[in-house]
Amino acid sequence: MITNKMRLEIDAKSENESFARTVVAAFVARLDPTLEELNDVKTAVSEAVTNAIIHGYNEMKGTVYISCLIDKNTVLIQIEDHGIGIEDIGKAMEPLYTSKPDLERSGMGFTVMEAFMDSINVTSNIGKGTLITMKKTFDSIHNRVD
Amino acid sequence: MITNKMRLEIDAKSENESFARTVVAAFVARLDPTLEELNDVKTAVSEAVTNAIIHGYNEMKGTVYISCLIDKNTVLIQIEDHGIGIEDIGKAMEPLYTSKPDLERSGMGFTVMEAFMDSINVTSNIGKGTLITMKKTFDSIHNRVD
Amino acid sequence: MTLEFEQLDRNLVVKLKGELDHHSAEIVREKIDRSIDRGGIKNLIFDCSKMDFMDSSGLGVMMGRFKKLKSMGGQVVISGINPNIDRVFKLSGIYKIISKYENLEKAIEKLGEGK
Amino acid sequence: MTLEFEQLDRNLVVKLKGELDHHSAEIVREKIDRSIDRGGIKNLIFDCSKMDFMDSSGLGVMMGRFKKLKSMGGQVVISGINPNIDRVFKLSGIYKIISKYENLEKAIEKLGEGK
Ligand SMILES: Nc1ncnc2c1ncn2[C@@H]1O[C@H](COP(=O)(O)OP(=O)(O)O)[C@@H](O)[C@H]1O
Ligand SMILES: Nc1ncnc2c1ncn2[C@@H]1O[C@H](COP(=O)(O)OP(=O)(O)O)[C@@H](O)[C@H]1O
Repeated sequence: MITNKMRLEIDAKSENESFARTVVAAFVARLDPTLEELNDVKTAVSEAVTNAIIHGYNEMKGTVYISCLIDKNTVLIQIEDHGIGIEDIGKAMEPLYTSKPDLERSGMGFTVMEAFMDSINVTSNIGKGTLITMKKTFDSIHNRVD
Repeated sequence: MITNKMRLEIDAKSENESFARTVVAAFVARLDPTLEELNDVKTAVSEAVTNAIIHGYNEMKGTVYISCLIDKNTVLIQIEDHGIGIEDIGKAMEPLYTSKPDLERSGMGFTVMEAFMDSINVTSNIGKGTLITMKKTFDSIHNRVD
Repeated sequence: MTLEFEQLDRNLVVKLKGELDHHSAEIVREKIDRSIDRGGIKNLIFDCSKMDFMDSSGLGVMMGRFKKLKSMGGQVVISGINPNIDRVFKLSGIYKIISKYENLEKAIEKLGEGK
Repeated sequence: MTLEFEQLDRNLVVKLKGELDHHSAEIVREKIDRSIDRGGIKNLIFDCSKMDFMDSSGLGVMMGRFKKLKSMGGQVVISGINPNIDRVFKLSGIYKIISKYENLEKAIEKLGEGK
């Protein structure tokens, strides 16, 4: 298997956060990542999906789009919402910045995504939505036997 | 949670068969099914996805579309391909009928789907593709505490 | 799916571990046929005690091995089947041609040395 | 995520089992605050030895409890953190305000009776 892809659409509901990261982990598992690498991906996906639900859609009705593309030992993950969008991406990505301190958000979501993935790119349009693109290359593939 | 839905698109590759049934099982798990009920769903999904890959797309390039809708304790599962379609659905659904005995197919796929789900509906158009709609209601929901 | 082979006299025991679907069926078929083609084997025992999942693609593999060995005068038997997988087998009527045993020991006892 | 509460003198031990994300955070927060509001508690110990997963929503819950108890003169500590979750904590700088202990026993020893 050289390349493989999947696309998942879920309701923007908090009970789907764990489903979303489980699906991505199951898809990526074929690359035989270490438990740490798998946890990194799950955590980053959890952050991005949670943001789509609480910030993008303000915890109202909506759909979150998740796509994964495996190319050799690299996975490209995109998480998209058609929600309110981000006005100032630079500010949003600052550690500890949150627009929802009342919801006890830590403002660490983007920082976690940046730390746990090799790269992250954010594009957003006010009133149109937000697209997070993250990439990670797994080292462990070199140890594979089959 | 009263209703919840998801839609998954995967490459028509045999290595995605186990991924597909794992995803549906993970989605349905929130209904707290028995292990037997969960196995029924996994088996039926495996049959339909496999058919899309080998029969619908003749093991060539294509996309398989899987959607799940949970409504109370019932799950509706649709598996669709945009492949060759089925000429005679009645014949296709007969136990032991297979158009690919050379591939050692058993001809039991539809029979398994019928036996393991509460209902199954097949619509197909030659050259356009096939849509399998299956439904199952879980008894075990009555035992749930939360 | 991982496979373990063990030859006891002229019986080949194939222990199936994991999930048997269309994807794994291709590999399973190929590996078993390679063993049979090496010669010295009359009967085949599928030990399913570690098989967690099987769909109708698994039936195809077993029926295919049945046909192959029957033409050589041997037989195929199955052992250690869990209830979920048993339902797939029952639906197909495969038990008319392939006998089922509770466990591997009983299957071997019944087949004898495969002479 | 399931929660287990144990009160030791004026220390409340909250054992977190499973996955702590935004979805479970809401329930966790509510249950802990209900316990605190009942009175008699000064310090809070998050026993994370059975927590398999946590994202930044978990940080929010812990910082929120820290603020609440600090205003009442108490403190929050964490114990039994696995390496993956430790990385999330470290990124946030939370260890400047919430101390971490290897295990529950050490945390309790340090806090004393919470008088
Ligand atoms: N999908 C999104 N749609 C709209 N705004 C977003 C989205 N994701 C993040 N943001 C904005 O960026 C801020 C920082 O996000 P993050 O670092 O994840 O912290 P937190 O979720 O804890 O607020 C959020 O508070 C929000 O204002
Ligand atoms: N998605 C599909 N597209 C085209 N033909 C199909 C599809 N699914 C099933 N069929 C036809 O129906 C027949 C019976 O299917 P099934 O009962 O699953 O048995 P098997 O897969 O073992 O052949 C297949 O052999 C094929 O001819």
